Amino acid sequence: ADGDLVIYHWFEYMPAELLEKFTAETGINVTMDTYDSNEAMLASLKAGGMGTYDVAVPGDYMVAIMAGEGLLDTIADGELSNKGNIAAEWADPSFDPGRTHSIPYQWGSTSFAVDTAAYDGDINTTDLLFNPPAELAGKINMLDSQGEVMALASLHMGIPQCSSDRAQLSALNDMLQGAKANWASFNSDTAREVLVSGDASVGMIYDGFSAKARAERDTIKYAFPTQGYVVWMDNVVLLNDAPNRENAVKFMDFLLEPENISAVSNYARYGLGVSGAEEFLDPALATLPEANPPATAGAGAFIEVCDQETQAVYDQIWTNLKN
Amino acid sequence: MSDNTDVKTYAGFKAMTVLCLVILYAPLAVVTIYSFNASASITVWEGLSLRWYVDVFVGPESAKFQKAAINSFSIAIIAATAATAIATAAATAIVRGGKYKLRTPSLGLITLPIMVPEIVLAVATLIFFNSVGFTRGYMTILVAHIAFCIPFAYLPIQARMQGIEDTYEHAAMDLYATRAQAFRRILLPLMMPGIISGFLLAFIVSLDDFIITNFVKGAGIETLPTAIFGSVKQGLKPNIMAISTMLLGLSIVMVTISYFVSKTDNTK
Amino acid sequence: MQDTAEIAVDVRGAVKRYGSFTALQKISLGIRDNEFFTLLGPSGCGKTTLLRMIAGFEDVTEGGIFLFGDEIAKLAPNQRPVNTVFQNYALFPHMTILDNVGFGLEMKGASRSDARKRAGEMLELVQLTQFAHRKPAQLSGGQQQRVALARALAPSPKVLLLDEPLSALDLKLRKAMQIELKHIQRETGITFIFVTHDQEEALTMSDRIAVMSAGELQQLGAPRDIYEHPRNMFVADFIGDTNLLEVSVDKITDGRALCSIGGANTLSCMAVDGVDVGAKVHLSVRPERLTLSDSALSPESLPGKVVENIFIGTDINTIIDLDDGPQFTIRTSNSDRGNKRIIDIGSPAFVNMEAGAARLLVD
Amino acid sequence: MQDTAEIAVDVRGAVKRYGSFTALQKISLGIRDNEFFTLLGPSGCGKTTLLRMIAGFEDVTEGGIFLFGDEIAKLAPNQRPVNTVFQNYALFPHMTILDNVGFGLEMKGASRSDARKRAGEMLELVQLTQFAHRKPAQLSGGQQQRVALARALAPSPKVLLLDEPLSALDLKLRKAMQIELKHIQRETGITFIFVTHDQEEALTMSDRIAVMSAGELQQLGAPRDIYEHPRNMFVADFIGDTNLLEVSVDKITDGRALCSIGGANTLSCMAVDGVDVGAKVHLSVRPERLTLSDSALSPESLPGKVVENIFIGTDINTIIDLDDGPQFTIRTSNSDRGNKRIIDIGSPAFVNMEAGAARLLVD
Amino acid sequence: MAGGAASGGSSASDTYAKARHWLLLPSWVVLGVFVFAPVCVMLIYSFLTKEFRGGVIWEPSLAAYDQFFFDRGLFGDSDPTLQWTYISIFWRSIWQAGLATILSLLIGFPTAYFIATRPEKTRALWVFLITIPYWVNLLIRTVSMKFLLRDEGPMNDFLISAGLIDDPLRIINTNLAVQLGLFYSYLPFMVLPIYAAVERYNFTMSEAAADLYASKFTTLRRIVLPAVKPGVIAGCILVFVPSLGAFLAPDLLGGAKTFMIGSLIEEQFKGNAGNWPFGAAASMILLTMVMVVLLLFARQQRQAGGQA
Ligand SMILES: Nc1ncnc2c1ncn2[C@@H]1O[C@H](COP(=O)(O)OP(=O)(O)OP(=O)(O)O)[C@@H](O)[C@H]1O
Ligand SMILES: Nc1ncnc2c1ncn2[C@@H]1O[C@H](COP(=O)(O)OP(=O)(O)OP(=O)(O)O)[C@@H](O)[C@H]1O
Ligand SMILES: NCCCCN
Ligand SMILES: [Mg+2]
Ligand SMILES: [Mg+2]
Repeated sequence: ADGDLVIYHWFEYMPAELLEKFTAETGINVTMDTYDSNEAMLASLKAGGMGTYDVAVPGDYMVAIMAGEGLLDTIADGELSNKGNIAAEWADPSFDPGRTHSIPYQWGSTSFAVDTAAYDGDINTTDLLFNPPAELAGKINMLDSQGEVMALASLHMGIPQCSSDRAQLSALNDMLQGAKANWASFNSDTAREVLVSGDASVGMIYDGFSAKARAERDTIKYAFPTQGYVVWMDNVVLLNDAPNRENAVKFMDFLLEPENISAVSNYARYGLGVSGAEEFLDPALATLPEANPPATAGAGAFIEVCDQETQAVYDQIWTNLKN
Repeated sequence: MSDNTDVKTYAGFKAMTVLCLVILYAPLAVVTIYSFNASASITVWEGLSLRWYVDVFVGPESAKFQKAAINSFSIAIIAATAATAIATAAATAIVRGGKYKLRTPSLGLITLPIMVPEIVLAVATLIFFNSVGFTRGYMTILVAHIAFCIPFAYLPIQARMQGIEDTYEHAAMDLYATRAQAFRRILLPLMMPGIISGFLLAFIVSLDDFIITNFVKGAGIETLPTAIFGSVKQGLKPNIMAISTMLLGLSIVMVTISYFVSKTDNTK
Repeated sequence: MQDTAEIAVDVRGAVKRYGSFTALQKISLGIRDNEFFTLLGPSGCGKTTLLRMIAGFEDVTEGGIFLFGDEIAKLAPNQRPVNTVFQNYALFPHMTILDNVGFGLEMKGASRSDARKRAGEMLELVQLTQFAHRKPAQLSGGQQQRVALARALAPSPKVLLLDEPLSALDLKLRKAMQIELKHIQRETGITFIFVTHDQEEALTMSDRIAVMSAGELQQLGAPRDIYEHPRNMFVADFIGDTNLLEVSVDKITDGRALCSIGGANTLSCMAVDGVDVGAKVHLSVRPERLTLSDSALSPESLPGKVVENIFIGTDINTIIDLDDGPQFTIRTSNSDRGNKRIIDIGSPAFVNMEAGAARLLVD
Repeated sequence: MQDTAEIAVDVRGAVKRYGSFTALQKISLGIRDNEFFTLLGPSGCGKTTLLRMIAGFEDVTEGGIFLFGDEIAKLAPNQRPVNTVFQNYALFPHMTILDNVGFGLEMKGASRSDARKRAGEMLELVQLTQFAHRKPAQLSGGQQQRVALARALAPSPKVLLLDEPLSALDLKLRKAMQIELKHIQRETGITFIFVTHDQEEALTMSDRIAVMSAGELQQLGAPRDIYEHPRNMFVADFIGDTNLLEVSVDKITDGRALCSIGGANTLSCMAVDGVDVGAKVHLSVRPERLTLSDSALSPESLPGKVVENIFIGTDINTIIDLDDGPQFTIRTSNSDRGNKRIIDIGSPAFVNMEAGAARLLVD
Repeated sequence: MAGGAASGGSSASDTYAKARHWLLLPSWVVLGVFVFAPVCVMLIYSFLTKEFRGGVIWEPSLAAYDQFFFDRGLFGDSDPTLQWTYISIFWRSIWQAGLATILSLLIGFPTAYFIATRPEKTRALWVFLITIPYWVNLLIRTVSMKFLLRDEGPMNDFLISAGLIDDPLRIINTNLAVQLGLFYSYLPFMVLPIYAAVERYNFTMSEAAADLYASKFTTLRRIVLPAVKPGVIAGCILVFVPSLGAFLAPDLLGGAKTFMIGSLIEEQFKGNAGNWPFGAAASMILLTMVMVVLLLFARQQRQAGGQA
């Protein structure tokens, strides 16, 4: 083998065949560890993970945070031969202006899915998570992911994501504390499994994941709440101190090939960020109910990065929630 | 003997024992049974099949589990061997070293890893490796395992050694053996069952460890428990049940060996 | 045994302290070559300690121990020509009987086959040839005892140490082993240093006995000497049954002391150095040295009343209260001769003492 | 003790089997009220088993056990008016001495203060009042033994069972406790059933002794009866030392049997039922019933040669080989009278037997 | 009796006294460097300043302990009041671990007693049966438990098909599930020391009690229990201490929803929170609690040893 590549990646987000293909093409041996939230990935990298991984796949806001923390390496101009393949709308995002650290991976949304066999009311409201009807109490799974839960909660309350208004923050805290009583569990990696198995009737989930759940249990329906929902773009970033920097760049180039990144979308059921991929994509993706919000849906919102002082309060609210 | 005269027995205790065994074995039995389920879903029973055992070896996750198994076993063998050697030396010093100031602190240090809650030890080790700048990887898992396996190897060895009266060594020396000869010819053979159970204990504990390994493992290095944990986080899958059942079988074999070894006397 | 016999083990002023506790206080004694020497004393008196010092398992705190004239206290156990039969045998449980017995020779450098050959001969000596290939656990206590003996004898030590080797055996077996041990000692001529707390065992087997108590040597002598002429109260009381009386010495004439023993009763006995007129000391009379009679046989006969006759098989112990005096136990053989002398409970009777039977004790 | 005395414990054909192993084979015996009754036998003969059946810790496989006429076999241990002194005392280690002694009374329903009062009295009886508030571990073996006794006596049982209560004590203490136990038994009048494997202890203390072996009753009788008239070889050999000779019966006349004992040597003794002319049986003679002489004292004196004189303190055991005959042990008191009769090793000597000393054994 | 003092006590045995320091060296090095030193470093970290998103700044600070004990409001500027959040996590852990311990004791004691009263030959087999599950990977056992307890899992299926219940018992993701999981994980730890104590217990004492007219229940209460108390306490500690720091059971069986100490600590390093000093401080507090329990136990054992 011509060296190694160590990827730090979300769980169930990379088709094994694609890595095999990469290895076949380059002779590079790939090792992959997985995480289940942006925050967990950050924590683990800071707790000794740096220097052991080459690339990671943070969501939009986390790219900004990691860059701010100095965890990301800069990809020099011309290093990526396929950089031109990046779709125009993702070529210069606010979280990584000029794409100096990252390339697009997948984009999608986060809200929740409902088993309509267990609940036949209107599902397009965040009330199902934060103010559920009695019949759903104790059958709700939340993602174990601070950014997404707090963002969705802010949408539910109709307040800004990085509010510094004490009244709003206290209300948010109280609302979450009240809602928690109805939740069965915090779990990201089993988000699909609990819905499919019926252990949960409502589960916070990503759209593609929800599509996969629906394939196994067709009464599962992804919700687009009128209050709005979270949207995100995951990106492959080059980590500082990458033990195999060169291979990491090769990998990024590999993922910028439309055929390759399409394989991810076909597998994970999310959107992609390169141009010229249409011919490789599963046509069913275009009509996925999970990717096509109804007219009633609220606006999609990216997770925002708060300043340190504000973030401290949100961290405290999250801590209160988890305890 | 009737309950009337037998002052030792209490009615109902037997039932409790049976209950206790049911509680202990029910989950394992259920997993074992379901590992033979032909269905891809853990919720439906579709008849007997070895499908998931095959899957463990050739299925999509087989490479991951094979690597994890190799890591687990190589770490367990090295760690248990090192821990057993260290523990044997320490037990000799503590049980046969007379009275001295360092004796109690040494005993304390050796048993420290079992007194400190595992999560604390895991965190401490993580912080430590981080603060001294050790890159986490195979080696960090290995040294951590050697360290926390020591008490598990030590306790059976010490117990065995305490059961061996020192008159045996005295008799050997009385019969013109040097200290080293007395150790090799007399003490070591007599201690062997203790050493073997110490090794097996350390081996299993290492093979079993999740929390500490999870904290100190490096990128991409999995042991069976962390690999299994990674998988079950996304839901219990039949292939995990198959792996669990195989590990269960292995554990049973190991304990059985250790049980018979500790019972065998090389004295009969 | 003459005093000129060569001294095998010479213990000179040996002291043993464990921290602040003194287990042995300046013991001096010479053990002669070829003798069957016994250390006798109650539990905790220091017998094992002394033996272990000779064997080399304990340091000598003060003083020295000499083996045939050479100081051995500084030699490691594996360099002393002394072997031990341990109280619990300490047979190596993982080795066959043959290998156990051959171990010492092998360690001394003999080849395994030579060691085995000699071990086989030793097993013949103790009549265990057919058990050569068993492990110790497969033998009975008495057989194990004999293996331990064979193992210790195999390297032909100059001195053999035996720490209560018979105490774990039951009565019948113990008696048989006593005879066998004594026999082997005579045959091999090896000096035996034998530890026991059983006085009858010591009396039966030994050439000489050292009686110890609380880390001190109380008396050293031949069995009969010690039994019949105990030097002090401890020895008199520890060895055999005796009547121990508190007496005051009234008069000493011609080497004989007249002692009053309570009431109008007096006894005369040999005077001893250190006991003067007026002294309040103890006097010891063995029960078998007393006889009963229904009338006074001599002016020294003591009058009293029979309190109890205790049948003990070979003998009958009669308890008698002297008129205004102490209680005596009199031992009478349960035979035709003896039974004639037994007197019924409650009847008046006289106690008669053999000349020289009473002995004044210095402390 | 008359035969008409009330029977306290009546064991009727009691059998005890553990699986296929029969520990007790149809034992029948009646233990009289107020008597000191001893079960004597070697280890494993079933003494403890019988005691435990009486106490109620073991079921009776067959037969019955009656306490003052009532069958008790079906009563649980805590319902029998019988208390036990356990061999290892079984004191409750976490309770004070006082609470230990009071426990039985408390269990019988007495208030704690009443129980303590009576416990205090019991402690007085065994002279341990000052230890009332100690824990058992703080007492010596002998003191613990007395506590165990006080505890068992406190609820005033009708029968007291004692399983080798003295075996853990050392010689001196054991002798003292023997006297104390006997004394308490007399004072309280409680029936004692006492287990021991020490024949001297049994002989000294008991009103009657049941000798057991291998689960069977061998002989039942008063101590002297058993010692002097053993019914069979087991009893003769087990109780005391004896010369056991293989003899063949040559002639029986006038109730006397003439037995040849090897070579030209013959002995005459009382004939017994079941032994006819020509029978090859055993004959038992106690060593203390034999005397030595340097010339034949009677036509029945047996000639031989002294092999050894073993000094055992109270006595001297002389071993003598008869000319062409068996070996004899002769016990001679170590007293002036006795010592006169001692003959040097190697000298010829004659063995003389008291009339009636030899006893033919049926098996 | 004879020969006892000198030969018996292994504590005084000193055959290899000369080599003792060399023999101890490897264990000192390995444990000193990889166990003792890390605990010390952790202690230091607990007094450092937290970095914003994980990591530490080398500035001494009591913030971690302050955070543990004092509540300064959502915004960190209210007057400090006693912080209940973490205390209640600890309290909940103690309580969960305590219930698991009691549950283990209730089932473990009769089991241990029963085993100890089996004939000697079969005893080892019983012990063997009790210990086997312990040797199965804790993770696997916890997962098995989770599988068994699921709303639609085999246990509910069985109970429903047996007609015992109509609706599945909702056990998974509850405190009860955590307790059951802990109980299940550590039950052998309860059984073994009690077994050892009962096995050493001299049953003649029970006979003596019965002989002195005590009923069976009284005998159990007044004689057996006090005698085996050290074993019972040891068992309770062996179940309680690991339960206190448990991490898998709350995570897998409790739905990661209610924190216990273990998950709280883990969260500081692996999860969203990223507060190392606080994680170190919580670890130190847990460690201190455990050490106090162990010391109390050691003292109790010494006292028990002194009177036996
Ligand atoms: N290693 C030791 N440390 C402290 N004291 C000791 C040690 N070994 C023995 N002793 C004490 O020394 C005294 C003599 O002990 P030793 O073993 O010689 O007695 P013993 O005469 O052999 O008794 P026994 O008949 O019981 O075997 C005892 O009081 C014992 O407690
Ligand atoms: N529970 C049991 N199961 C099987 N056999 C037993 C049991 N208890 C005792 N025995 C056997 O019954 C026989 C008699 O035992 P018992 O304890 O009554 O002897 P003992 O006369 O008291 O002996 P010792 O003097 O050694 O105490 C022995 O062979 C013993 O092995
Ligand atoms: N399954 C991975 C989802 C990623 C969400 N950002
Ligand atoms: Mg018995
Ligand atoms: Mg000794």
